[in-house]
Amino acid sequence: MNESNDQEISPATEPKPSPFQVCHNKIQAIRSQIKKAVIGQDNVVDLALVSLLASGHLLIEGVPGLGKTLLVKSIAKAISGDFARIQFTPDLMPSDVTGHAFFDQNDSSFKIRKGPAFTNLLLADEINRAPAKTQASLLEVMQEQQITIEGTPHIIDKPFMVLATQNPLEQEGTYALPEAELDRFLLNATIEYPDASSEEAIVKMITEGHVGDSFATEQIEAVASTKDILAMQKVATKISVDDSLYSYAVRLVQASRQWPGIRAGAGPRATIALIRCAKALVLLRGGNFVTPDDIKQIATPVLRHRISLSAELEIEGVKVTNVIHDILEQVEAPRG
Amino acid sequence: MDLSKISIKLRPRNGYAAIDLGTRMAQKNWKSMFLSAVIFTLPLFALLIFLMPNHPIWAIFVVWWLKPLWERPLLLILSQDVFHQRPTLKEIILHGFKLLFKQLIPSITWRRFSPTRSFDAPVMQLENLSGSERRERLTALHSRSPSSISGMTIMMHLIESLMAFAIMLFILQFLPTDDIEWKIFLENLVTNSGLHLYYLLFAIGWYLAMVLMAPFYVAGGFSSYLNQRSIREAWDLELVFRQLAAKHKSRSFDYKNIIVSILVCSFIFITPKTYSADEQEIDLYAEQKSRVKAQIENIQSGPDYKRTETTTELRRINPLEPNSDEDESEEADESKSSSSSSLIGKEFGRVLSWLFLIALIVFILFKIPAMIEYFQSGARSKNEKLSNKKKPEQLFGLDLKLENLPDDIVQESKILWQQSQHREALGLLYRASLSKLIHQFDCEFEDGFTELECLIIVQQNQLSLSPYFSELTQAWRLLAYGHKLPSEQTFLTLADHWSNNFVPETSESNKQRGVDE
Amino acid sequence: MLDNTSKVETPEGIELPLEVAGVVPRSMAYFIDFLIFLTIAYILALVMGFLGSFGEGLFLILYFIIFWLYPVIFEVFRNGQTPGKKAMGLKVVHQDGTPISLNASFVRNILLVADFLPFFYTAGFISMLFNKDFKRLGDLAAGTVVVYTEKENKEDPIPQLKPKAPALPLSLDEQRSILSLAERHQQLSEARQQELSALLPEQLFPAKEENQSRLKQLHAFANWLRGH
Amino acid sequence: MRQQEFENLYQAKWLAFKEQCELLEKREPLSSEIDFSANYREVCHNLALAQQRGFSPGLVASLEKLAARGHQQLYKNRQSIFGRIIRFITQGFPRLIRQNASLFWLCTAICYLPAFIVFLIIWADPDMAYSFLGTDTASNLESMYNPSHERITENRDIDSDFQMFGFYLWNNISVDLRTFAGGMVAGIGSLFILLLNAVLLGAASGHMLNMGYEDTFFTFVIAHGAPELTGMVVSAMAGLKIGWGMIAPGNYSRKDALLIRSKEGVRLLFGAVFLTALAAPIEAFWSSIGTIEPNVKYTVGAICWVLVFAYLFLAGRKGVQDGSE
Repeated sequence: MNESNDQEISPATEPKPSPFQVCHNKIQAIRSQIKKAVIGQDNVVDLALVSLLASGHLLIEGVPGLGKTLLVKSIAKAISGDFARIQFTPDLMPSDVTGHAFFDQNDSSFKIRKGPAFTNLLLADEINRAPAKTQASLLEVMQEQQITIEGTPHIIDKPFMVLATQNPLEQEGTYALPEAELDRFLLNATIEYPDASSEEAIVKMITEGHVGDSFATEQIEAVASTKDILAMQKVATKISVDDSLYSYAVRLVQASRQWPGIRAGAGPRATIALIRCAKALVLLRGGNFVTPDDIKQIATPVLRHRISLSAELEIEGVKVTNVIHDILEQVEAPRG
Repeated sequence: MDLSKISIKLRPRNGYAAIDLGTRMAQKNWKSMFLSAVIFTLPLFALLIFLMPNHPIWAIFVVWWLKPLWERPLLLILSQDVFHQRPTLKEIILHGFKLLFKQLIPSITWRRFSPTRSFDAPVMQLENLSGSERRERLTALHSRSPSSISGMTIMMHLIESLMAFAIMLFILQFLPTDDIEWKIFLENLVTNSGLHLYYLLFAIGWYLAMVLMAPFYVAGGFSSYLNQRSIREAWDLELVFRQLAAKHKSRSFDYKNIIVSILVCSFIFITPKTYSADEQEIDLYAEQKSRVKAQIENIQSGPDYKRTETTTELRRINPLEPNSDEDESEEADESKSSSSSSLIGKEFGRVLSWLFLIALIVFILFKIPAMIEYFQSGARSKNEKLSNKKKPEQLFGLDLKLENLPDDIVQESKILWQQSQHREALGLLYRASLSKLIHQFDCEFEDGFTELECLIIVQQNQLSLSPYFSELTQAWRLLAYGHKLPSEQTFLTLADHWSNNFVPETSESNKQRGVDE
Repeated sequence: MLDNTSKVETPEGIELPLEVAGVVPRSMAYFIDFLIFLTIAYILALVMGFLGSFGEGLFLILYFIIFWLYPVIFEVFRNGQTPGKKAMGLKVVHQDGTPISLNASFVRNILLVADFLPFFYTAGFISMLFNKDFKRLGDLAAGTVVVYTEKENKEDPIPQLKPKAPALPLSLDEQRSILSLAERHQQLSEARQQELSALLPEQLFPAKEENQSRLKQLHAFANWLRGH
Repeated sequence: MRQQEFENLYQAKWLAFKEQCELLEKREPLSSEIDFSANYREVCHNLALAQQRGFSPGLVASLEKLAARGHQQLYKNRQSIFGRIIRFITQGFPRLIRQNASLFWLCTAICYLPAFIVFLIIWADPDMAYSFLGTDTASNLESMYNPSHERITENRDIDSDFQMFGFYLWNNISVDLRTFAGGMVAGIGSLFILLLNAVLLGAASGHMLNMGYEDTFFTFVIAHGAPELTGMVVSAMAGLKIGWGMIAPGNYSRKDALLIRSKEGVRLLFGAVFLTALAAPIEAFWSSIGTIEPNVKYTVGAICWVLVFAYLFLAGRKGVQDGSE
C-alpha cells in the first residue's frame, strides 16, 4: 500500500482554509518532520499517523532492527508527547507495564509508581515474547485506556497509542496472542527493508558523523501538541462518508467471512475500523470526503490481522494479503 | 494449637475428590506413616519368615490379613495431623499398641473384607463406638454415600497387587538365573511347583507394595469419612462456628479434646428419623454388596492375573527384540495367514491390496505436481486458481447492461438535472460511459474497481476519450462522495460532450482517436 | 492448608482452581479405556481375519493407530476426554488450565510406556501417588494435569426471611459459613442445623427476639449478608 | 455492594456469557457483535470481587466455573492441525534437524560406529556373529537371505506385501516411540535401544557378508534403510533430548527442563515417525521384490539415501515460519 495517484487527481479543496485543510497541513508538517528521521518507511509512518488520527493502536510485524523505536520517538517528538518503550521478555511482569503501589517509609503511606504505560506513545516491543499474563495487562490498558492499581483507577493521558511489534521469526518461546485479542489493534503494518535509495540516505546520514538515533530525533521539531492531536482526532471523525461507502465497507468485511479459504473472517469491529481509518487517511492525504479508494487502500492493514486462513490455503502457502487482495478485487466497489 | 490452623481445606467434595485429598494428606505424612507401618509389621513378617522359611506366602498372607490392625496407628497419625499435632514416634508406638486390641476379633474376621474398611475405621477408632451404636452410626454415614469408597478399595488393591508383581519381576531381572522367563515362573507359582525363592521374592514384593500403599489407603478412607461428615453434618461449618464461639467466650476454650468432642458429639442428629426404614434396607444391601465385593477382592488379590498378562506381552514385543528381527515374525505371520483365512477372503484381500497400492501410487503421482508447484511458487498458483474460479461472468452488479440504459442518455440526464435529481443525472452519464467503455471499447473492469481504477484502465488503453472521462469521473466523485454539486455549466458541458465521445460507433471512435476536447 | 486443587493464575489476574484428579479415578478411567481398546481390537481382529494377509496387514496398521493414538485422538478432539475419562468425569488440560494441544497429548500418551516401567505402570503409580498434582511421568513431561470436569453445581436458594443484621461483626470466613449453612439447609437435617446454630455464641443474636429460633435468625442473617 | 445487588446487576451478563461459552464449545461461531474477550474479562473482574468480598461459596463457585469455561475458549489453540503437520514436514522438521545438527551427528555416530566396529569384528572372525546375534537369529538370517531360498527368487504376493507393510509400520514406529520414551530414564533407554539396533545391524551385515549372501541382504535393506535408520537416529535424538534435560537441566529446575526438552523432543519424534512411516511402504512393496537386478536396487537405494539427506539438509531453507509449534 503506497500513495496512489489519488492526490493528483483528487479535487482541489475550497479556497478558504477549512478545518480539514488546517489539520491536513498540520499532519503533513508532522509527517515531514518524522520523515527527516525515519527514512524509507513511508508506508509504516503513514499507517502510524492514520492510527494516531483514528485513536487506535498499531500492530507492527517485521524483522527487528528496522527503526521501530526511532519511529515512535520521532512521532512523540513531533507531537510533543511522551514516549515509552517496553521490551517484552518472558520474565516481564504485568506491574512492569502498568506500575504498582509501594510503601513509602518517609511519610509512611502508599504511593503509586506509575509504569511505562502512562504515556502518550507506547512501543511494546515483541509482545509475543511475554507470558499471556503480561500481554493481557497491556491489552487491558489498550481497551480501557485506564490502569487500575490497588483498586484505584488511573486514567491515561490522551492521546494514547500503543505500537506493538510481533516477532514472526522466532517461534520458540513465544506466546501467541489469542485471536480474539488481536482485534484490539486497529491496524496491522508490516515493516520491510528500505529500498536501495532510502538505504543510501540512511547510510549517508549515519556515516556523516551522526551516529545513533539521537541525531535523527534531534533535528525533529515539535510542530504540534498533544492537544492538537486530540483536536485532529475530532476533526477526523467529521470527514464525510457517503452511504454507499458504509455498505461497501460492510460488503468487504462480510465477504471476508464468506470467502472460500478463510476460516475466521473479520468481525463488525473491522467495519468500524475500516471507516475510521479511511477518514483518518483522508485527513492525512488532504481531502474532506472518503472515496472508495481510501477504503480499498486501508483495507489490507485493517483486515490482515483479523482474518485467518483455512488449512488448505495455509498448506499452499497462500498469504492473508493475497486473499484480501482477491476480496478487494472482486467485491463490488460502489460506482454510479 | 489453634483451630484456625486446621491443616486441610474442608468443604463438601465429590467422592473421588475426597480420596484425592486423602492422597495429599498421605503425601504429607508419608514418612511417619510408612515408618510406623514398617515398625508394626516388619518384626512380625520377619518372625514369620524365620518360623516358616518354606512358606513365605503364608507369612505375607498373615501380614496382609492383619491389615486392619496395623493400619490403626497410621490413622492416628493422620487424625492428629489434621490439627497440626505431630506425635513423636514413641507416642505412636505406645498409642498404637493400645489401639491394636480395640475390637480385635470383629476387625480381623467378618469386618476384614468390608469394602469400606478404611472409611469405617474412624468410627471405631476415633469416635470410640462399638456394637449397635457403631452400626447405627455407620448406617447413617453410609446412606447416600458415594460408590467411590469401595471403588477405592478395589483400585488400591489392584494397584497394590500390580506393584507386588512388578517389584518381584524387577528383582528377578537382576538375578543371575538362567531361566528368568517370568511366564514360566508364573506357571510355577500357580501350580505350586516353583522354587521357594520365587515365593520369597513375591512375599517381599507384596510386603513392600503393602507398606507403600497402606498410608494412601488409610488416608483415602479417612478423608472420605471427613468429607461425608462435611456433607451430612456440615462438619466444616461446625469448625468455623466453634471457633467463632471460642473467640467470644470469656473463658478460654478447651482445645485439648477438640477432635474427640467434634467427632463424637453429634451423630444422633445426622438424618431425619423418617429415613430409618430405608436405611435398614440400605444396610442390608450394603452388607450383601460387601460380601460379593469381598469375594471379588479375594480373587483379585490372588496372583492369577490373566488380563494384565496379555497386556504385558503386547507391550514387550520390541524394546528387547528390536526391529531387525522382523524376518522371523514375517515367517511366523505367513504361516499363520495361510492357515487362518478363507480362500475368498484371501482373494478379496488381494484385490484390496492392489487397490491400495494403486491408490497410493495415484495419490503420489497426483500430488507430485502440487508439491513442485508448492516449492516453486507456492502462494500465487493456488491464489490464481482461486480468483479464476471466483471471477463472475456478469460484469457489474450495477445496471450497466446496454439494454437497460435509456436510448438517449444525454437527453435523459438533462431532464433529470432539470428535475433537480442531480445525482441521478450525473450518475446516469457516468454509468452510461462505463457501459460503453465495457461493451464498445473493450475495457476490462473488475468488480472491485473504483472509479479511479477504471480511469486508470481507460488511460492505459490510450483511448481518445480519456481526458473527457477523467473530467466526468472527477465530477462524479465529487458529487457522489464529497456531496459537492458541480455547477450547471460544468454539467451541461459534460452532457453535451458525452455523445461526442461515446455515441459514435466503435469504428468511428477509433478514427476519432487523437481528437481532443 | 492441604487441598486437592491447584490454583492457576490466569492472565487476567484471577485464580482458577483446578481440581486435580488422583490415582483412583484415573486408574478407573484407564481401565475403562483399556476395555474399550480391547473390544475395538477384538472386533478389528475378527473382521480382518476374513481378509487374509491383507487383513492382517490392515489389522496391524489399525491396531497401531488405536494402540498409540486412541487417547491422543480423543483428548485432542473431544475436549481432553477419552471415553473412560468422560465416564469418570475427568479431562486433561495443560497445567495452566488451557485446553490440551496435540503435542502435549502426544507426549503424555507416548510416555505411558515410561510410566509402565518396570512393569505394570509402577513408575506411573508411584509418580501419581507422590506428586502434588497427581501427575504421572507423561504428565510431568507434557505439562498436563487431569482435572475433574466441573459439574453443574447450581447455587442453592436460601430460605427467604426478613433480613436482619447479626449483632457481632463477622469475618469473611464466618459470613461465608453462615451463608453456606443457609444454602445447605435442604441437605442437612433440621436437628443438625439447630445443633450447629446452638454452637454460636449468645452475643451474636440480638437479645430481644428470643422467640425466633436461632436457626431462623441465622437464616435472616444470611439474607442480610446476601443483601435481600 | 451486597451480594444480591451484585447478582441482580450482573446476572444477565453471566447468563449471556454462559450461552456464548456454550456456543463456542459446540464450535459454533458467535454472533459478530459479541466481544467475547471483553465479556470474559468482566466475568474475571466479577469473580475477583466476589472472592474478595466473601460472597457465598455457591456464587463464587459458579463464577469460577464460568471464568474457567471462558478461559478454555479464549486460550484455545485454533490453528488447524492438518496445515501444521504439512508445514512441519516440509519445513519445520528439516530445520529442526539443522538446529540440532551436532546432536544429529552424535546420534548418527552412536548408531553407525558401533555397527561398523561389530561389522569389522565379525568380518575378521566369522564365529563372533553367533555371539553377537545368538544362534537363533543367525540361522534365521541365514535362511532368510539364502539366495536359493524360494522367496528371494520369487516375488511375494501382493497381499502378503501388504501384510508386511502393516507389520513394519506398527513395529518400527513402535520402536521409535519406545526409543523416545526410553529417554525418560535419563536417556539411557534411548541409547540402549539405539545401540542394540546398531549392533544387530552391524552383526547382521557382517554375517551375511561372510556367508556370501551379501547381494540378497543388501538389496533388501538398502532402500528402506535410508529413511528407517535415519528415523531411528532421530527418535534417539528425541529421547536424548529429554534425557539430557534430566541430567543437565542448566538454569532451569529439573522439572521445567524436562518440560522444555520434551517439547522439542516430541517434535523430533514426529519427524522420526514420519521418516519411519515413509520407510514402511518402501520396505514392504519395493525391497521385497526379489527379481530385480541388484544393480537397479543398489542405484535406487543410493538415491533413497541421497534424497533423505537432501531433504534433511536442504528442505525449508526458504520460507518464513515454522508451523510446528
